[in-house]
Amino acid sequence: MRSYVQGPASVDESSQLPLWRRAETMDLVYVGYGLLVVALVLASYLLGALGWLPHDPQAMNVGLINAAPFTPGHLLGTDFLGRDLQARLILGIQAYFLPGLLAITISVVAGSVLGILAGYRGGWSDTIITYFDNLLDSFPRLVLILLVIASFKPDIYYVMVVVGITGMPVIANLIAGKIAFLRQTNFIEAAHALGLPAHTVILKHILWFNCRAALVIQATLGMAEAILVETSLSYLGFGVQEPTPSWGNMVQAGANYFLQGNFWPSTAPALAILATILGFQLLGDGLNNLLEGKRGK
Amino acid sequence: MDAPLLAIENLRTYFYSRARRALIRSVDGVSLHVAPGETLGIVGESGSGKSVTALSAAGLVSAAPGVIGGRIELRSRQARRNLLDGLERYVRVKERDGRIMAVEKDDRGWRRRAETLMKGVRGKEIAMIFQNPRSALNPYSTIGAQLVETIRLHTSVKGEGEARERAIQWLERVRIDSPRLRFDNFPFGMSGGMCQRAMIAMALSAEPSLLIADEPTTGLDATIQSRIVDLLAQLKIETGITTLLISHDISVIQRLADRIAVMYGGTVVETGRAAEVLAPQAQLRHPYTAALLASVPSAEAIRRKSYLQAIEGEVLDTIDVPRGCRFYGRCNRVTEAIRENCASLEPPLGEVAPGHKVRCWLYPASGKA
Amino acid sequence: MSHTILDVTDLRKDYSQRRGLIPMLAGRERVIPAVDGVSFYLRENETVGLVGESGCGKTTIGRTVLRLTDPSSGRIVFDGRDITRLSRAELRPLRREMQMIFQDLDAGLNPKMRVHAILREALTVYERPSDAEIARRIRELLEQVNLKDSKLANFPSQLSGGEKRRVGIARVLAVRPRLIVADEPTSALDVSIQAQVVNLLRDLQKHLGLTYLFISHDLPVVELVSQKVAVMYLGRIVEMGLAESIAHQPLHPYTRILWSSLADKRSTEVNLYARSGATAARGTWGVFDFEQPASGCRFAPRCPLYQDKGRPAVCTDPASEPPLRDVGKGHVVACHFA
Amino acid sequence: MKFAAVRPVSRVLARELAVTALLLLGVSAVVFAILYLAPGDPLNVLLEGQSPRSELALGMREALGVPRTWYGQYAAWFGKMLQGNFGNSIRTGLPVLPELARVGVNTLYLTLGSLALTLLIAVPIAVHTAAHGDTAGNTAATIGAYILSAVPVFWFGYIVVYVFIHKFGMFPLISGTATKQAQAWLYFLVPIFVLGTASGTLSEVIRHLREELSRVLAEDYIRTARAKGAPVWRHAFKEGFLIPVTEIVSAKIPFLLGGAVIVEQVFNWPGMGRMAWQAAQDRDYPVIMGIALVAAAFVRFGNLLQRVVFTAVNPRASKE
Repeated sequence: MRSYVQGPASVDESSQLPLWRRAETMDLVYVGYGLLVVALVLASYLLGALGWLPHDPQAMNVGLINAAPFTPGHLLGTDFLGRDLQARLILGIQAYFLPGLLAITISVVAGSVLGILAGYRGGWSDTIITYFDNLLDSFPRLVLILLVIASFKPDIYYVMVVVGITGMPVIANLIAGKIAFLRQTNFIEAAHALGLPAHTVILKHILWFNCRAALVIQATLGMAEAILVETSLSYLGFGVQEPTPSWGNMVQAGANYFLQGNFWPSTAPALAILATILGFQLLGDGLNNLLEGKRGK
Repeated sequence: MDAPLLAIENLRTYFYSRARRALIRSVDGVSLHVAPGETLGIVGESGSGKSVTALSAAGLVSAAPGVIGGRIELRSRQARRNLLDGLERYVRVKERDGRIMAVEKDDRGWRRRAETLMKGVRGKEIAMIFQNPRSALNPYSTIGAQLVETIRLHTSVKGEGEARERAIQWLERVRIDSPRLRFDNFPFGMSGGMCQRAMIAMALSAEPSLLIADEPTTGLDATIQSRIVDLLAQLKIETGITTLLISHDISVIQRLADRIAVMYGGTVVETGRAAEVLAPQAQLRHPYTAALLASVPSAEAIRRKSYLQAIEGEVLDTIDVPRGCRFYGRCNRVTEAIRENCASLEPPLGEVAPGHKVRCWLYPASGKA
Repeated sequence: MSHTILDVTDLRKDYSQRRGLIPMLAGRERVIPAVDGVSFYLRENETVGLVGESGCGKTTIGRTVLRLTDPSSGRIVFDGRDITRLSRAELRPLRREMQMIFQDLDAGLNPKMRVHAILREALTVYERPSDAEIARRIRELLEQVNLKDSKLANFPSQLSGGEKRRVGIARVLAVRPRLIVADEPTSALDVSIQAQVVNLLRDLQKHLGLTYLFISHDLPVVELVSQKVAVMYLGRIVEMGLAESIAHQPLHPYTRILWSSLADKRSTEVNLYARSGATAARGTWGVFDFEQPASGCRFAPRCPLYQDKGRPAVCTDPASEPPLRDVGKGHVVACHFA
Repeated sequence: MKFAAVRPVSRVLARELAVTALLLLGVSAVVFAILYLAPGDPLNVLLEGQSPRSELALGMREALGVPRTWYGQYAAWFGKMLQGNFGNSIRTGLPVLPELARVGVNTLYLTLGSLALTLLIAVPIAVHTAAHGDTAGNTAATIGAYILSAVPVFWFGYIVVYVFIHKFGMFPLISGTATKQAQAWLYFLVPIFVLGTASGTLSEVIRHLREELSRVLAEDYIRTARAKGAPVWRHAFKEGFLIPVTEIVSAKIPFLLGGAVIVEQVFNWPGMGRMAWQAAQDRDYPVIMGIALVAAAFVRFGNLLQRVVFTAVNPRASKE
């Protein structure tokens, strides 16, 4: 049984219901959770940057190694050297936060430029950019990153440049698609016919009015990607090195004790990764459903 | 009049606007009868509910809540049943002042029930053609394969080769030239008119009792439209098929329909024999029908380069359905004597002449009801 | 007689079908002539109707004369000025004088902008009026297109079809154009709304002295609003003349078919038995292949006259596509037998 | 009549092959650019077949015929690759290509297996959601897939390993000398299970399939199929299922190859991913270059297959 209830009949159509009341509950749950995660990450990043941590993340307490959560004094327990996990988790955000922003910036800015060239100019540029996108999509991202690491050096910023560049095609396709849609309804042609200059059409109408939501969504999903890459690399030993904490190397460091039954030191950062990536992904998908219309429509 | 082949009684099909948190009263108490062998034309503008009525009859409404009330009685030789039988078990409505304010529907339950009711009816007894034939045919399959599928599903012809011959015969009957070549064509690369012919062939090849033609000429070029109308007229003579024809184009209805129902805002406002409803000198006509006919440029208007008689205002929004007559806001024939009625009470569909009914307070017959 | 505002000579527009990088590099591109040598002119404050089936190139003409797309060859003179090869920048000041109403009701209406913002933007394309002036002009525009004030706060998605059309027209009027290309301005609207819009367009012409190139497939409406009508078939004008003569004394077989299909639909007779024989004789219409137009007269493959006359060779002679011939009173026709 | 359709398809196929070749050329150019720009002159090492620490003087290099201009170097490098010479591993000294062929099979098995598993899980969920709308069951399944997709693969691997130790009392790591035990086949399934569920592809496959299928089910021609009483799936299959599945499979190959790097590391699986990790550790660029090229070729091959299916299924594709 589903019910459909007539609301107070609104004669004035301009009084549209606010977004959150029109939305489906699941989408609101997704976005709500996502925003919570973003807020936590942001706050933790700032705490870490300012050094306001509950404990010294490097202080070892050999008497209290691999402590369980809720141990007095260590809310989230300790690792194999007796270091406070909560402090290290908060500090671990430093490893991906700024590099992730770099990757997002590269893919959003460069992807937008390519998308506009492909969609707005069309013709030659469209063909070439399509090929370029296909080319970038040919490489498994991690393999390309390993190639760069082997050839240059294992630097997270190098890696994030690669992540940013390989993230461009998605954005470019998205924007080219939006432009194609606007073209279909003769929107762009009508703007030209009126005499609006190209830069107004591109910046104001295309990017600002019609792509901003999609770009925010893609940036959100991009952050999830960046976290995935950073933690994977740290796990593989190419990212942040001990004793500086990163969620990836924390999982790796705890792994040796994992098989002996000490799950927590490895599981705590893994759950942090899980919760955060999930948060960014659900935020992206939820926003997509809210702002860009439900899937399929 | 014969017992109707299809009798729709008090059909209600509602949708729901999430954006406005409101019920869309697309079809709001429609009753129609189609006698065997006749063509009933439903004419109306967008939002009048004419297409939704047709889709409801074929059980093809996909949005929720969909059909919430009424009867659709089919009385063909093979199947006699109410296609909405037992609907009330799946739907609960809450009314206030005679107006439905909330609907509860077990959509999945009803869907399952409706599918059993429709078994052996949809496609077999009731065939349908749609507007935009190029997108209505499966682009991934040849014209021939789509016809053969229908023939093998619904007729006694089951063999592949036999069905193929039958399909080619049908392509000939809808006057597609070189049908043997067209048989292997995909809809892509065929003109809209050709696709509509194939569509008609496919619908009729099931040898149905009732053909529902939903805007069969919309989206086609003027010259092609006229050919399709010719074809439908001729097939009607050849096969004598009962047809429910839906169109916004009065001229199409005029050419093909024996009887007409004019719809506005989810209800039938006028129904009667085509010749009577559309007769140039008709007096007892719904103001909407009259205005609709007048808004098409007449030869006289063109010669004198005069203004068109437009109906002021916008097409009724079936969310904000007024309490009184649905056409009241745009009507130019409201008199002081009936104004109060028009504004507050929905007029009934009253008989103004034998077989001719009009939903308007102007006519005394309505007053009696 | 008032002066010529738009003069189009031998206009051609080819569309090339781009098929990816490889054929592009190999230089293999298919060229489809959408408009194939079309000439006509418009006098100030007059309406010329352009009719034809979909795909005949009438919309392309509209877009090309406004230089929304570049012509392949030919000459377009607007108000005494050759605009065929003007650059985008040179064209801009002229743009405000020539505007277009698109078939698509949503054209030009940014779905994310309210009506007020849409009109405001249109008013500030060429000028920087004060806020008070903008408010005054918006009120004036609303009055001109007969739209309620309350609609200013709406997004396009909250408007009905007729309202969208009115906003679209107001947006165009905001720049005070002299020539308007109206591309199927009523075809996306309901019958009862079409009449309103036709009346509105004629009112505006009267009050603002507009000139229309009225592109439509709706023959009665074209006949009603136009002084002159041009009939197009596959990229060419096949007949052109005063609206009355095109409607009542058509010479080209194609024009006759167009009008008779209308008459068929309009006829109040429901005598199907009498009709059925005639219908069968008319036969079916083949699909026309754009890439390989028939040699000679391009209408020959569908022409009843060609059939009736026993397929004369002149109709399919590759050397002689019939030119437009003047048959008096400014009536021109492209047929060997007219 | 039926054969007339064959010719354009073969022409489209030729076109797709040409596109693939062009893109592979581009792939080589990207790899070359990285090597060319990298510090430490890895390119010359590749061309000479010597380690960078060799004491060859510049003059000797020229004597050996190593070109100095970048395009000359590219041509020489590309020419060697065409002959199947991808250079020798710096660490082991073995030629790269045969080594890759040896371990590549393992990776192929891992990725294709996990792909099959992903589809096995994703398809029913997606089809059910598209056909019946959101129900409690499929919403839960979708959320489950989301969560599973966000699980870090490496940690998930440990969990599975742990479960194995305690459940089966054995250590399911493959270290070249796989022990012959009764449940040996499980050794091979575990990495596939991990990669197939937790690599982040699951939720995306579900989403893509669901969106495409919902879109197709709303098409006019599906309504026609329903109106004529024909089974809907028969009409929706090509556009709503076959095409999106091949699309998503082709699009997810690079992600799975990336995921393989980690899974192979966790399970000590002797595949290309593990080799890539080792090579990156040792800065063994001949090896990692070879892996990048082979992986890209694999991706392009998957894409080619997808285009072939699309062309064969879609009558328009062969005519456009």
